[in-house]
Amino acid sequence: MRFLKKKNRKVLNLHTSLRSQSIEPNPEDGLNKSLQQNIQTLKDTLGKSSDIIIREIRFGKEGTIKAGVIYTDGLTDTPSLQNFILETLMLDIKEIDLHKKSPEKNLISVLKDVALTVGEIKEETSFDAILTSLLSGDTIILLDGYAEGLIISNRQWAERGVTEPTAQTVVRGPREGFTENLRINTALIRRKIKDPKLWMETKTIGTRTKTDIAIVYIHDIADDKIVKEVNLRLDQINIDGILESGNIEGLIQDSTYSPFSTIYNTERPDVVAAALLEGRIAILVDGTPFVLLVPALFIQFFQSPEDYYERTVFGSLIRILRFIAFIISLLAPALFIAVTTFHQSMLPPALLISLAAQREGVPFPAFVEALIMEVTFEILREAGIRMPRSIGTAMSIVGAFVIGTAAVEAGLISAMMVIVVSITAISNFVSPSYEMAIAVRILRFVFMALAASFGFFGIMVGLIALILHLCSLRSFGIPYMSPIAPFNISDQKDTFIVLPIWKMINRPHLMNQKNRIRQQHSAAAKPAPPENKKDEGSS
Amino acid sequence: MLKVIGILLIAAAILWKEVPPLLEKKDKKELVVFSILLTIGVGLSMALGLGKPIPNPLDFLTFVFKPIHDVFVR
Amino acid sequence: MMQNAKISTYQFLILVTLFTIGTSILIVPSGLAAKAKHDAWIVAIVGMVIGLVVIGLFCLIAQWFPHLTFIQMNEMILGKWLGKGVSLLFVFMSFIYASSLLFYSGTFLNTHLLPNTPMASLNILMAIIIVMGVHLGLETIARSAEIFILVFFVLFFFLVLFISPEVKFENVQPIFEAGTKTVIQSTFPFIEVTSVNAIVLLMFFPVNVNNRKQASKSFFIGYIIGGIVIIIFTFLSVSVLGAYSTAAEVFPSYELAKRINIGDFIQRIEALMAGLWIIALYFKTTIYFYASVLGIAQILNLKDYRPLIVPLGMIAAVLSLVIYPNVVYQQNWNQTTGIFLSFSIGVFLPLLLVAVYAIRKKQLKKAPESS
Amino acid sequence: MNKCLFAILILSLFLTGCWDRRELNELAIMLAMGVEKVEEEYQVFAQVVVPSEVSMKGSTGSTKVTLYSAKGETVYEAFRKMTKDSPRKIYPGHLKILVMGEELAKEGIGESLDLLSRDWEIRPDFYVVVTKDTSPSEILNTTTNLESIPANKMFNSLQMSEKAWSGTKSITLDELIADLISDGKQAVITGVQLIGNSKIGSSKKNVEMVSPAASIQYDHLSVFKGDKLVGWLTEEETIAYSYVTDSVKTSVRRISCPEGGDATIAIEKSHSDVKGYIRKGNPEVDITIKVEGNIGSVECKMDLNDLGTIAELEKIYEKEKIAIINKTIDTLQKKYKTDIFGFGEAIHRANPKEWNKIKDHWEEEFSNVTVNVNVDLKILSTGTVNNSFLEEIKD
Repeated sequence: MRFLKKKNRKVLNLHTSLRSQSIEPNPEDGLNKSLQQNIQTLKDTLGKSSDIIIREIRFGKEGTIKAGVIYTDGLTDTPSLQNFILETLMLDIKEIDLHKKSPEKNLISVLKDVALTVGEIKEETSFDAILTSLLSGDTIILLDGYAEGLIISNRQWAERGVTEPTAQTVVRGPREGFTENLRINTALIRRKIKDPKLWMETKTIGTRTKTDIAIVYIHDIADDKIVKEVNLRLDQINIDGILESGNIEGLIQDSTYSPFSTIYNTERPDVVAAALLEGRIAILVDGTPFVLLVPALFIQFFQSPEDYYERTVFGSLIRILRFIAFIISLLAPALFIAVTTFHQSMLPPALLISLAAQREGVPFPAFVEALIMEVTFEILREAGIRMPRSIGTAMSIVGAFVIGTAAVEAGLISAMMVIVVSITAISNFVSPSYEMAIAVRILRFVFMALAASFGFFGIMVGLIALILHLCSLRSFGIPYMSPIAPFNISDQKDTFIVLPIWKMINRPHLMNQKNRIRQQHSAAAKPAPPENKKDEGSS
Repeated sequence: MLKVIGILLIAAAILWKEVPPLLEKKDKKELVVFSILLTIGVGLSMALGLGKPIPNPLDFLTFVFKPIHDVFVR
Repeated sequence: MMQNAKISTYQFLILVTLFTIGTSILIVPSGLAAKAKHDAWIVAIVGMVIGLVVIGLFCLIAQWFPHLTFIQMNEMILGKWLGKGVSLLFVFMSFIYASSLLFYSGTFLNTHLLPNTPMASLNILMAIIIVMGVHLGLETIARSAEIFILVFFVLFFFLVLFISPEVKFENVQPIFEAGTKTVIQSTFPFIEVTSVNAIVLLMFFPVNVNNRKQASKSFFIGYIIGGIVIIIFTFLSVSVLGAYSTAAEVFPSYELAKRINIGDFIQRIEALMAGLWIIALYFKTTIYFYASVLGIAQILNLKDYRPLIVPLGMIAAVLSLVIYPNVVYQQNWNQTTGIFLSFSIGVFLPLLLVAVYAIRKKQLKKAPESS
Repeated sequence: MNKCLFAILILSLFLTGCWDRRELNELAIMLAMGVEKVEEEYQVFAQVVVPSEVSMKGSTGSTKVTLYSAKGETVYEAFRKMTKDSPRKIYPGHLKILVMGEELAKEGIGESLDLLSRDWEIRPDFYVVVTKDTSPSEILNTTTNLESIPANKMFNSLQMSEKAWSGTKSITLDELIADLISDGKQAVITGVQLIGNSKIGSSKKNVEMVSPAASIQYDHLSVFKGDKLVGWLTEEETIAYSYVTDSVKTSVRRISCPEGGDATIAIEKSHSDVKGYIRKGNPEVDITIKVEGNIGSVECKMDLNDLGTIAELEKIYEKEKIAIINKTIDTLQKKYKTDIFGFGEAIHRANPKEWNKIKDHWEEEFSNVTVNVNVDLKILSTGTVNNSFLEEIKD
């Protein structure tokens, strides 16, 4: 009961803040005036890391000014470093007396304001900040005699371009997917929503990985309370490393042990944009193409971006099909076990006799039979993911045909069971969201066990428990099962069916208290041929 | 015997899960009520498991309402 | 913590409906047909109308102290010790009924679905999900009720649709043969299970309902919907099975599902339809159990009712196995003692409260502000 | 915390086992059941399917069904005793047909039906038939063609003959029980006979012949008084019974042409309305039967294009029908003295007060009920041709 309560987080946080480590230099420590000293400190801190390049130069008239250019090889854009920093310093301003140019100001400011021809540049006195920037790929310039350094942002490293998303594919829809780069990802969103109210807050999480995280929302749509809650939960994180958005998800989600995910993840910018417009909040994590969306509701896992791009009727039918597939993949083996071992009276006589004939000589009870097939299938499936793609196809053929047929031939498994397990497996792939598919995979076994011991009553009990559990879940304060429970009539337009886009006047009810209207009233929005046509005809 | 062990295991599980939060909150009254009810519960299940007769509360009610019933029905 | 839960009027309406339907669809048709023969459905209609008066009484009481549960109200009106005593009886009743309903579900499953499974394990399984529901709180129960009422009405709709070809109007003719006296007499058990026992709903009505004005309306509407469902079930049972079979069957409405046969294709679906009864039974039992757990916590002035749930669930499961030695005892007990127990808690106690409130009105009006 | 507890408890429940689990290959699926009384004991027969023989793949060519039987003081006892013989527990959930022995029916069927209405697995929608001049064991022993499972054959041909011919009446258990308990209606059950050699009939040889040595046929309708068989109706009377009780779906009826020869009317629709009255203290019943049909065949000379001919045919049909129905009712009133038509119920519905007075001696009253039969036929079409080609045949 207590794992649902958020109160304990605070207590936890107190404990964790005590363990903040002191390995890195104290952030209070500023830079030293002496260049040598600074470089020495850097070297000491970074050890003998070979990718840190420290280039000591002299520039200015007669080369009087000693400077150090420090960067991380591989993370820094070397051509721009050479062209705009080293060349400027060592060649272009060789003959200019920098001191003269602005006697009142210090040299650092002069370099920053007049000399260096790069975009993002800032002064920094904290040693810690300089280290972080350096390790993020920035170039550092330190001058002898100044307790300040310049941070020049010219990060550039080998990265994947924007490609088609692989985990969530659609037939119709944009072909771009998020990449590992946070900036590209924010740009992809910004490109879709050019609204000044689209706000992006950034945080750095992870004491060692210093991962950048962006919280993206549309200020006048998203609920302030949820934004605040997201910020609060993110601020409470005190961990050494964040490697993927999954880590963030694990740290901020509402219930850890539930098989259902209360945070949605996607690699599609259009899904994120649509969610933002609905009032959801996106959490982008540097280094992963998977963006988190909160609050996530149960039905969200049944929605695919395609539903809104395809024709309405088709979208609705597909949505219903997904729910049916969900039920099949959750319950089919359980129902089969229940019917064949408890409620034979449900089967039509002809089918009963044929099933009984198939089962003649099968040594296992139906439950064990189903278990064997299901486990075999799960193994095949897991193996299929890990295998190289070319072998993966061969594997599935082996799995489906060879093992299935051979097992039936050998009389280990009844043919009907193979059919049931196959339809279950295929239905499982219908789910547009991997999270829901996994949840179903786990729960299927629970239902099978319940069905094997209590028949339909067991399944019914399981369903009641499952729905109770689902109803008790909340995602960032929003009931997980909304808008089914609590029921909301205006949100039904995008629940079991998809209404035409001109009917979607309001944003989801619970997430939006302040800015609910999406578009003009539907009477005006409904597409119709221009009315003056009639006049033409009559005249 | 298996039943008794099962009941005790379940009781232990309940204790293990319910008592620490109560102790933490220092809800003495709750703890007392909880312990009494759990004892009754375990006692009753044991009696049932071992096939001992359990007094039926309905018989008591029948006893109480019998006069009223007789008045009305006649 | 107890008072924080807020459910909407719609959710309350659904809980009332499910509570009203509850056990009634399983046992009411049989009981009514035993006395009023083929006029059982008329009795159900009359009973429902009379039941509305009882519901009106509950709404009246609920109005006085909208921020108090029934237990607290008893103490407020009748004074601390008398109030506690009466409340104890109330809690005792709802607890007995919770275990009695567990017995019902066990018997039902034992007769029709799982005859060889020991009732203990069925009751324990049912008790587990009830305990789970109450543990998760009223809001969760209400939300899941919203989902299950959909399932319920879909199943119900199909049941009615599929069974309607089997209806033989000859079975309910001649109409109103029973006579007024028999009709009125046989309504009492009906009123008992549908409306009088609804007094346990005062444990969260109107305290936990967000719109108190609307809530009374929901109470009526929910009751009427539930009543109509029972009337339909009674009518179908009598008209399809005949009055004699309806009275003879232990669970006539299940027998009804067995008769479904649409073109030799849609048939043999009664096991699926059992979901209907399990849902209805589950929610009614959960409400009884919630009322008794919360009641005990409030009588003893505990801060939280949750620690009591599991031990009480354990006791309820055990009690459900011993309170009725068999179905015959249960039917007999319901007709003799049960009905008096319900009426004394569900009708006489509220009337007593009304009387005392009328006397102490002025004194009480000041009390809530000072306390 | 809930989840943990939940898991533990569920696990403990699983460990104790699954009490009601029955694998499909542990079942002996009984499709037909026979009950007979032999020397104060019940003998119960169960025709059980052999699934592997029915399926295409594993068939070895032996019979598709097998018959088990056992004797016992009660039906239930005998039923359970069958496991002495059968390797699997008899599963009655798919019972299609129940064959009652004639001897048993004469002594009373009530007691033996109780088990069938009480057992949770038995669905009350199977047909009940009574053997005529044979025993259930002979009927259930007979192998059949086309439908290789005899129970299916019996079930289907009863259903089909009722639909297409109306000379039989399919009675399910729940209908039978409803009739037995009703005080205004008596029960009837279709009779079943074995035609031919029962010895060969029980072997596989029977189905290897084009025209089997033994076959199962439905004929006659048994009439009950209370739960005891008192007599049989002929086929014609059975059809009349079907008309009165509104159970005719389609049927065929020969009538004589006005100028000799025969014609056949195919009945497509029939609706009967039985209304009871108390006139001057005496019960009276009006039966109105509305029939719609086509001309099925014409084996005589007449001009079908003439409107008058159709009307004449209708009148002939109506007259003949009324005569048959009256005869049938007469047989029951005089010979068997049992109200199988439900006239008592009709009077009950119409006048419950008077009914309460006469219901205790309804048996005598029934014999004196005045019955007014009214049949109204409408001929809708004459088939695909108008006049018969018989008209044109040159001698």
